[in-house]
Amino acid sequence: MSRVVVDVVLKPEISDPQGQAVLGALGRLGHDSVRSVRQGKHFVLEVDGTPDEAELKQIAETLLANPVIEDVELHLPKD
Amino acid sequence: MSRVVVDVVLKPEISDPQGQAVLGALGRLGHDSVRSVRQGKHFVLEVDGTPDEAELKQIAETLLANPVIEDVELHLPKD
Amino acid sequence: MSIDTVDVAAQNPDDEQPWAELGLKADEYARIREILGRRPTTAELAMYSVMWSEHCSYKSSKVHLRQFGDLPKSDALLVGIGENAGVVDVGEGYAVTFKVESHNHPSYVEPYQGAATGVGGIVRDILTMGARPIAVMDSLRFGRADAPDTARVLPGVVAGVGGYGNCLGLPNIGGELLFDECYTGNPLVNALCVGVMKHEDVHLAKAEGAGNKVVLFGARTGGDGIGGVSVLASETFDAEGPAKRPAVQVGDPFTEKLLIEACLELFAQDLVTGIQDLGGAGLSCATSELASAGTGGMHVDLETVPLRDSTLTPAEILMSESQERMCAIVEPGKVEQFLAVCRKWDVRAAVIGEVTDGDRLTVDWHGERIVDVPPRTVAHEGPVYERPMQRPADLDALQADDPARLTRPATPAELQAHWLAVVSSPDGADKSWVTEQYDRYVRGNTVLAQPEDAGVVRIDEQSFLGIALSLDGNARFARLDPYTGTRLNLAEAYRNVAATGATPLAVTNCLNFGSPENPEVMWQFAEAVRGLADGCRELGLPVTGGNVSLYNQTGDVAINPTPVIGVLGVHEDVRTRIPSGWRNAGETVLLLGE
Amino acid sequence: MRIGVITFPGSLDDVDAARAVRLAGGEPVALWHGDHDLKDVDAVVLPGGFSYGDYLRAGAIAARSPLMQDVVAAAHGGLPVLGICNGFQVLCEAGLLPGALTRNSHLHFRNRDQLLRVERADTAWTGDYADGQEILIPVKNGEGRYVAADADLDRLEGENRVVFRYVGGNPNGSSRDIAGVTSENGRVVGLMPHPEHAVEDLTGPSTDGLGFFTSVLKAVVNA
Ligand SMILES: Nc1ncnc2c1ncn2[C@@H]1O[C@H](COP(=O)(O)OP(=O)(O)O)[C@@H](O)[C@H]1O
Repeated sequence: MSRVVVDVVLKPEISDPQGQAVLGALGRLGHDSVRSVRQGKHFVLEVDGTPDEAELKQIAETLLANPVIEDVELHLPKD
Repeated sequence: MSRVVVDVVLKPEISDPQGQAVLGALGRLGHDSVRSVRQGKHFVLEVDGTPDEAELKQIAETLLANPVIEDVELHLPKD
Repeated sequence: MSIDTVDVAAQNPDDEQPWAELGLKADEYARIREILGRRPTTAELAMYSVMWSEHCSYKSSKVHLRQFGDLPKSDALLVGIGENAGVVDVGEGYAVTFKVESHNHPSYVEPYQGAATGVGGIVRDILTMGARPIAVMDSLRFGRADAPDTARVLPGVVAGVGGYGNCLGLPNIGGELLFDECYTGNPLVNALCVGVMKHEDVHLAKAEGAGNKVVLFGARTGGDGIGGVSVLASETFDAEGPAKRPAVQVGDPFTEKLLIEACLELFAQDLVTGIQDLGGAGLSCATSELASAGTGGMHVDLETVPLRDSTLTPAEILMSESQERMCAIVEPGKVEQFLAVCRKWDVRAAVIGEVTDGDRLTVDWHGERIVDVPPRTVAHEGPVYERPMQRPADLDALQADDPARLTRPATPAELQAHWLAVVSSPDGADKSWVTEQYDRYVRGNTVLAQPEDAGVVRIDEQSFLGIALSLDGNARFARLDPYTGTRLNLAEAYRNVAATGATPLAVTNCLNFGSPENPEVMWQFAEAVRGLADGCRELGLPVTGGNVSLYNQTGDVAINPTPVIGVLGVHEDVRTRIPSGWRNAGETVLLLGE
Repeated sequence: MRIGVITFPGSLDDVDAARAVRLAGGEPVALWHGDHDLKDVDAVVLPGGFSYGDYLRAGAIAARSPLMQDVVAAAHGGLPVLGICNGFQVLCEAGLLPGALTRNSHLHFRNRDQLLRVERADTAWTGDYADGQEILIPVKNGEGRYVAADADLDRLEGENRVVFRYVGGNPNGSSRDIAGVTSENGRVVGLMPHPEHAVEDLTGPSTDGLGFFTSVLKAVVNA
């Protein structure tokens, strides 16, 4: 069983109101050193056997993210 | 400016309907090798100067997550 | 791991048991030993402790609530107090069921999920009666509008009420949002659900017919919310926040929506003999209540329960409050069809036991007997307390502090200042920033909703038969005089329903009070119940059910006594409903009453 | 005239959509997401709701259901398809309509009565309106902010594929006030607001929504 992590983030040109809201809250709490916040999704998959990179890439790019607005990062276990 | 990543995931004993929904979809699409999916949040913060680990830890644990149901992982830039 | 079986318990009568940690009192533990004639097993102790908690057993409130049962019989009442929710005849063969319930403490700990699972719980109560849920309402109270804690709790609660209800496709047709210092650290989140069915579709929570199967369906059982009921709802938070941190559950409205559709199909195909939802106290509650209300006993093989976490102990499985689960009694010949309906809706289902001839509830774990109890002693014959009561020492002074002592505005500028103070109060201000977060259109039958005084919903598209509902509380009145204040509360809800043109038919209520161990709080509680019972007698309405939430206090300061009262009315033709507000210029304005 | 209404797990406004079809004079036909069967309908409505809880992205999982493969094929062949709210999200996720719908800019679910301007009265679903007509129908969503890359938005506008715009306030932060768009052939339309909730005076803010359903009945006859 191996553990695969997929992070999905909005493309830079798409505005991110959730990240904006967190940034606003940080400012009000006095955490002024934080300059920007973007919020995305973090998936942890448990996969049987050796992960098939091509299959996982397809899952990440077509199901876990919508390529119209999102970018993905696939993290396979280091062997 | 440095880049700090915070991943927020539900505690293992808390049910994760989002992950369940993804797992169900993967099964229907024939991706049988995926055994479990957990869905969390992925924050990317841009921080001025050298990140203050204690401050970021506090931000992560009190603002970005609710410790009653969630765990956090803080990733500071490696120097 | 060695299992504490009934035999082990009999052979080792003197083993130390953590009854106090589980919230039981010494005499309660002694009574359990007396009932069983031995010490309870670990699993039995778990069951008794959650079922005998204040939240599940109503041990402090029961003696007072009896007054509701003594109200004169109403012809409209088809099912009264004691079931998951009361059922009222609204004509044309339709029956309506409605109930309000609190989720105060979980909403303080995790506002979004606490409020969301509160909606989920009350919806399952309504579904359990055999009805299709058709609308929800919510009554919310927070500390001062500008308090930091309100800023933490309120947005999450509102989003949670909306998030769950919207995702279930239930229109939100009204409620309340009020602020008062006394709710800082103990907000109130009360949710109401109403459902409709035909008379013949009423289902009850009882296990009958030896050989019938017990089916658990819905979400899998996990380690979340174990003992939540006994701990969270039956204990005071200290000044630093929650005294303990049992896991709060994450709601899954999508699974609940599937559960609703699956249940309605199961009812329609006549596949269910008895049914109970799993709420507080989870399987402990569902199995003991079904067996207790039935004619025989019940046997459960606990290892057949579908688990999300394989490391759970049998006691934890019995106590888990995982959401979105139901338990049904099904004739053996119908089990296959039952499971097929569940498969269609992607709802997990498992046969976990059967109804037996005897009068015991037995539970096995991989063949070893871990529970063997008379179910009534768990579900319906818990402890009952006549708690001491005392009129609050400050009440005379409070009542004497008459508004007549206030100086009246003498100049137009003063009058203007008073007027501005009143209209800018958060209690009186426009609430659309909250109600816009709720879907009021879904299902296409909402005739009146926010900001009207009562919600009105059509239930028959041909005849235009419909219902009106209002949910109201006034804790300041109740604090000044719980008896009269509660009567006034009832009158307000009644007027709100009547003002739409509906005929009021029945009452539900959620009684939010401080600690019953405080004699002054107990007095307030008793007076409020007496006021509600007397008021219902005068208006000729039955109380069909409700909920009691005690231990609402921060430190040792109790909230103001807060009865929240729901009144249901019927419209023979919703097209004749009367909206509030003056619609057309030139209309005559009349003032009725004194 | 048979108008199919698809039920996905988590669909909510399917009863409302069927009622609207009926009030417009059509015959609503229930379609099930898991079947490969369009039951010979003349047009299809994807109703509002939270298919699969909208847990991943609104509409993402439903877009991959068996029946959607048939809908996509039939739509390419000219079958009129209307996606309302969650249905619009499903159509975007399935690639039948351009762009994507994301979290509202104010982060709240919002339910209000909304004015829309009909920008194109020549699609299969808007024939009974006039160009530029303003209609009042409810909007209710948490993820209704229409987004696409600027170049794509320019192209969409250039091809005149914006069918509705919000007027008098944009309820969710949608780019260029876009409330609904259409396919190149004008047969597939998606919008966030809910015409099926504005078909009776008793329960809606107007009856302005009925025109969607009467329009498609004529479009089918004339096709
Ligand atoms: N304040 C109240 N007024 C009337 N009935 C009440 C009140 N509180 C509880 N009840 C009724 O007591 C019965 C026992 O409640 P219980 O079985 O614990 O249900 P639940 O846990 O679903 O509230 C229910 O029928 C409930 O409606």
